[in-house]
Amino acid sequence: MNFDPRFSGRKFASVGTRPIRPDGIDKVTGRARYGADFNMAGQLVGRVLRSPHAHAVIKSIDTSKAEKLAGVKAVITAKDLPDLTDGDAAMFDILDNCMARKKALYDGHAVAAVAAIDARIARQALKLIEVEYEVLPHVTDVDEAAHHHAPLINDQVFTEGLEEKPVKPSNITKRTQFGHGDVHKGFAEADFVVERSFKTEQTHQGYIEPHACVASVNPDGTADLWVCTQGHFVYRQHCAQLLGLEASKLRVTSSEIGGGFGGKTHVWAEPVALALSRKAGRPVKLVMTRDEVFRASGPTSATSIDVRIGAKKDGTITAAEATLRYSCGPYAGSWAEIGAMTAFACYKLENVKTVGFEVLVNRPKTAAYRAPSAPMAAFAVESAIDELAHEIGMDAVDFRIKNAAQEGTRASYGPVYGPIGIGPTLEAVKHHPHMKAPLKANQGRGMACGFWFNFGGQTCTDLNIGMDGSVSLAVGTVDVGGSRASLSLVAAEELGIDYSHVKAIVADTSSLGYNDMTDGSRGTFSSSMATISAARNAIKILRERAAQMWDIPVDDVTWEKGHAIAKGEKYGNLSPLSLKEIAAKSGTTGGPIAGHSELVADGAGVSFATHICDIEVDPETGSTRVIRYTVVQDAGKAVHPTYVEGQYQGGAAQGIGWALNEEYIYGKDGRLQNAGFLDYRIPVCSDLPMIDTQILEIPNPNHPYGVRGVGETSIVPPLAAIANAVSNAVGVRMTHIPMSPPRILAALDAEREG
Amino acid sequence: MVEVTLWGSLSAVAGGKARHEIEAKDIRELFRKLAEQYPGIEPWIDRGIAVAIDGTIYRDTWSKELPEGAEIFLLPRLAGG
Amino acid sequence: MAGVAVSTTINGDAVEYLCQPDETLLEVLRDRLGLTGAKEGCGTGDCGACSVIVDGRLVCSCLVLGAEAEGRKIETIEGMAHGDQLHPLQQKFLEHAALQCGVCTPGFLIAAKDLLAKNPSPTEEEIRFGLAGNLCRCTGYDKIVRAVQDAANVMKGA
Amino acid sequence: MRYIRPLSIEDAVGELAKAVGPAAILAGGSDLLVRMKGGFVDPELIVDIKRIGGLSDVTETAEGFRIGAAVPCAVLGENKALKQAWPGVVEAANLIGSKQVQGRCTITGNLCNASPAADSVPAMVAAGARAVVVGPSGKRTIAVEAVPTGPGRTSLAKGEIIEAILLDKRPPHAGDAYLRFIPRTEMDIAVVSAGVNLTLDDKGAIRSARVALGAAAPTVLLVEEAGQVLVGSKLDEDTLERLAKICSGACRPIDDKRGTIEFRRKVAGVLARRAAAIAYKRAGGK
Repeated sequence: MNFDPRFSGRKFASVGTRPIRPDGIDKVTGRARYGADFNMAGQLVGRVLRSPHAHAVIKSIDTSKAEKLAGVKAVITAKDLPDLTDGDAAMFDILDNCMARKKALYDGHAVAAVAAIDARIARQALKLIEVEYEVLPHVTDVDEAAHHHAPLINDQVFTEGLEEKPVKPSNITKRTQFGHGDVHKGFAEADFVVERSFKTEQTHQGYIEPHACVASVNPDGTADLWVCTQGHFVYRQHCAQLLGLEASKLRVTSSEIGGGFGGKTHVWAEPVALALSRKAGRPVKLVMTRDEVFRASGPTSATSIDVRIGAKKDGTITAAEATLRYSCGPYAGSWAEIGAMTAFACYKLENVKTVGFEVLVNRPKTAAYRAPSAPMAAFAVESAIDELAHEIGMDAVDFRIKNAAQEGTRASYGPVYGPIGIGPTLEAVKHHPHMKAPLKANQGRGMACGFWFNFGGQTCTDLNIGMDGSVSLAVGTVDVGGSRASLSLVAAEELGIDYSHVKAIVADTSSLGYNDMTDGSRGTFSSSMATISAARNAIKILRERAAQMWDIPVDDVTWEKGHAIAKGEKYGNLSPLSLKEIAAKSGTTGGPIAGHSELVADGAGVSFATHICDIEVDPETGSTRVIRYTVVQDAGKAVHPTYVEGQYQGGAAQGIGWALNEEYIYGKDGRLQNAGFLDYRIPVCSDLPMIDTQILEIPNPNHPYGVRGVGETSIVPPLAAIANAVSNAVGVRMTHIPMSPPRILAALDAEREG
Repeated sequence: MVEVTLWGSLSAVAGGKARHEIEAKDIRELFRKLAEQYPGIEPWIDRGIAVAIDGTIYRDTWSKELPEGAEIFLLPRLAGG
Repeated sequence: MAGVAVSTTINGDAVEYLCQPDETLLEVLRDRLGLTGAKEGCGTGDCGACSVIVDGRLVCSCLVLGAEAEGRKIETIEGMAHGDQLHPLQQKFLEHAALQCGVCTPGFLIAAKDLLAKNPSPTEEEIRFGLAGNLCRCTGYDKIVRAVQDAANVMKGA
Repeated sequence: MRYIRPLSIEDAVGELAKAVGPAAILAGGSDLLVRMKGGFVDPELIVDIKRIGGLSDVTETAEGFRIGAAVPCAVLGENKALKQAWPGVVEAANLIGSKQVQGRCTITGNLCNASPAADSVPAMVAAGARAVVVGPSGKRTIAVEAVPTGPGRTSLAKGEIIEAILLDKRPPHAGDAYLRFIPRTEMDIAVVSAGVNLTLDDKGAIRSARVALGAAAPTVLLVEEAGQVLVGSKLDEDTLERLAKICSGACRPIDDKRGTIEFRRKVAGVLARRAAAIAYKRAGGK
């Protein structure tokens, strides 16, 4: 492949416009089909039995009564999902999470499942399954779990990454460290040092569509899976491996997806549905209830973070240090590691050190959630940065500008930055009218910065040109929020045709080559690169066909604005051939015209954002209200600016919910107490103001159009921005997220009592 | 010859040494030579290592050439949302 | 369990079905009648994704029994457009990109239709409180509110 | 399971009285269906009372208002006369759930669900509302606060149905108000709440007062001492402070997922004070 991904400044005709998305009409008429909207003939209803205990040995499971119930067609336990992971520890964890083997590791852990002719019988059957548990002591709090007296979740875990291999097992699976310079020396040079500890509670991605799939396994080993997922190719790999199927025989179709935010990046119920179908010999539909979604899917880490930052009187940061403990659920993860990498990524630091500890707890397996691990680290660091600016007597924005990373800065996580947007977002914030707007009593303004890496990855795209000149674009990247529109714009741009002639779809796993999932803000970045590459390949063929039609050498044919042009004076009498004209003749010039692309889109540009918010606090009740909110973020290049704004606004709203009210609440019994939208409080429409956005475009040098990912960074700054605003409003520094009214009121009372 | 820096945890596997001079033309060769020298690194490579070449992160393009004198930094491969 | 025979009107069409006494209207719409536009986001009336209008009242169809629909008039998302003519709210949701994943969209459209029927000129605050029973996790509501404001203006002019 | 739709209250009472297994009354269903879905109840008989004559009406009588047991809360908000007479009760009823839930839920259901956090109940108790109970042994009228006996439990006997809620006709210079605390702006269950109902004399001094707190104890709390402290006052700062203190002191709250004991105590006082100020203004006080 000789595709050149480098940025070239160019004028755009389609990219940067705001047309209606191609999948929109089905979504406003109710016709779009999501995970639970698909049915197959003879389909059964699958239901999962879940552990009521946070930590228990599964001594026995008797399914005989359930199997005898009329209408029950299959009952499965872990025995029906034997371990085929062959030493792949990460896959084994996924398998064990799908169906508990020896122990139930959290409230909601699946222990058995049934398939029956209807939901009523399936529910009855679950009640007939007898599970004998030996309840074990449990631990759900991240700090308690890290303590050496804590109940052990897995006695085979010996902390990795320590200088000496530990002799005793613990709940800390791994220690990681990043940084450079000498923090001791740096702190010695500091005139001011701020040191604080922070906690954040566990949150859920909160997608409105519960996990849902329809699985159908045939006796010959072929199978179909219809599922809402962020990556159907990844789901195919997982399911094929866990069920011992051949990947090419398992066709996975990605339904429309009703939100994922990282929570639909690995399998949960799908292998269970396939195993039920295999046993029953009929298709099985498995849809999680909202209660199951909260208890058994998704959440992000709960964290406990210590931060120490020192600076000179002139505002230069001399040293920065953080210790981060992140909960992983009961399985090993790398969540603290990401937190440790992102914590100080916004700043130019001579001396920096971060240490991360991955901590096992009896909670659901931690999953990625939009810029996973970064918001909590940013909450701690950006709160301390604000406090330090205050102590020095500098403006919070100026202090950040003075210390902001720039091109050539060594990032706190290691490499040296190319062109980046932290400085420009800070300058934009400094001059934003929001910063000068007056505030009333009990209102405060806060701001904070955020960073995310952005990913690229394996991508596959087919671009087919119909004989009428219209273009079908088949992509392997799941569209979570409008990428079919942006990719159609890119195809139109590259081919030089109108957007309305391009129709993009997400192809199933049997129609395209492997494609990574939509995570890490990679959707538009990587698939637009593959689309550009596919379009360029198609243009090569279009030029060849035009050359044939004119009977001239292909080297004399160029492509401009949707037309083949014969260059040179000798072809003066040849009027340009449009894509449509070339397509019409394709049957006689060599057959269908298509462009394909299989590539690894590497070189995703890192992303920075700075947010401003105004918060009003009711000092008598601790109640907060978001008065005004502004997001400034670098997009590299906004392909469809409206959907870029949408990503900024959506991430900010999720961050606001996290900052103020969202949290997993566990009882002393280790059971989740708020597994529903009533008491897991995501923001409602009346909780939020309009969310203003400002898109900056600092081109990514590693993308032809300069595109960076935009999906995740917007959730990183809000926690700290709101904490800083609350501090500026009522003078208390909130160190525990969410800043729920009882926590704010308690902090205010403590302050008032001196 | 390129100078490669390993992040904290990986350098622990490489005898506590963060900086390494290695003769490698691309990422594939770099990984091979590192694994030859420090067998403990192999499982880390299997789990996924990202390579920053002059600040740009590559996760999967093992054929990526390492320009002479380039700044090479190894990082863990991450999950996203 | 004895089935309940129900005669009702859905989007103007006479419909008859047999359902179980504990079956919700949402289950009937989705699983018996193939009207999958209403979604189950929670099943407990907390997300609004299953919103329909029954006899002029906005309700969560997950909190209505199928049996209760006897003799009622039900409006669902599938009946919102007139033939090939989208309702102004549908059109404005598209133009404003008031949807990302789109799974909450049918519920929002039905709720917004009910809101504008009762209050043709809502303020931003009235829109926000009027739609507070519908959860959206993607948009931050900004573009939804703008789309409803714009649709209200168009509908007043019509 | 059986679903029936009786046309008379006698039929409904008869069916409930002779039911062998667990039976449930269905009006708005916004509590019942959630409990069924969660597997907390599994009734053998569901009695839908919405087609019973009169149960879906709000009627204004010489004595006041009669609110049928099946009247959705949204209808209360649309009734101008009721809203003018009892704005606190109506605003409390209109705080339950979302617009969608408003189209279904009823204040009678809210009362019979017997949640300590029910929004309409403190407002009704402050208002001195009464419930008309029909049962196998006839009809009786009881104070609303006599209905809930503990979380999820009521004083109603087998076969009994609340047919209507009665609210008195208002004397001049009267006003009521209800405030609750929730972490969001909508869609939450009250963490703590307060209903206040006042009548003033011609000079603007409080003649009578009732104060009720929600989510502050296992059942709604009618805080008589709080009412007494208001009587005779014109709601000066000092009186408001005493009111707040009495209400905070009267609370017997719990720590749970929605709030802490400390928080509920404090905020109960704050809300009582604020609700009293609103009620006073509504009553024409200055």
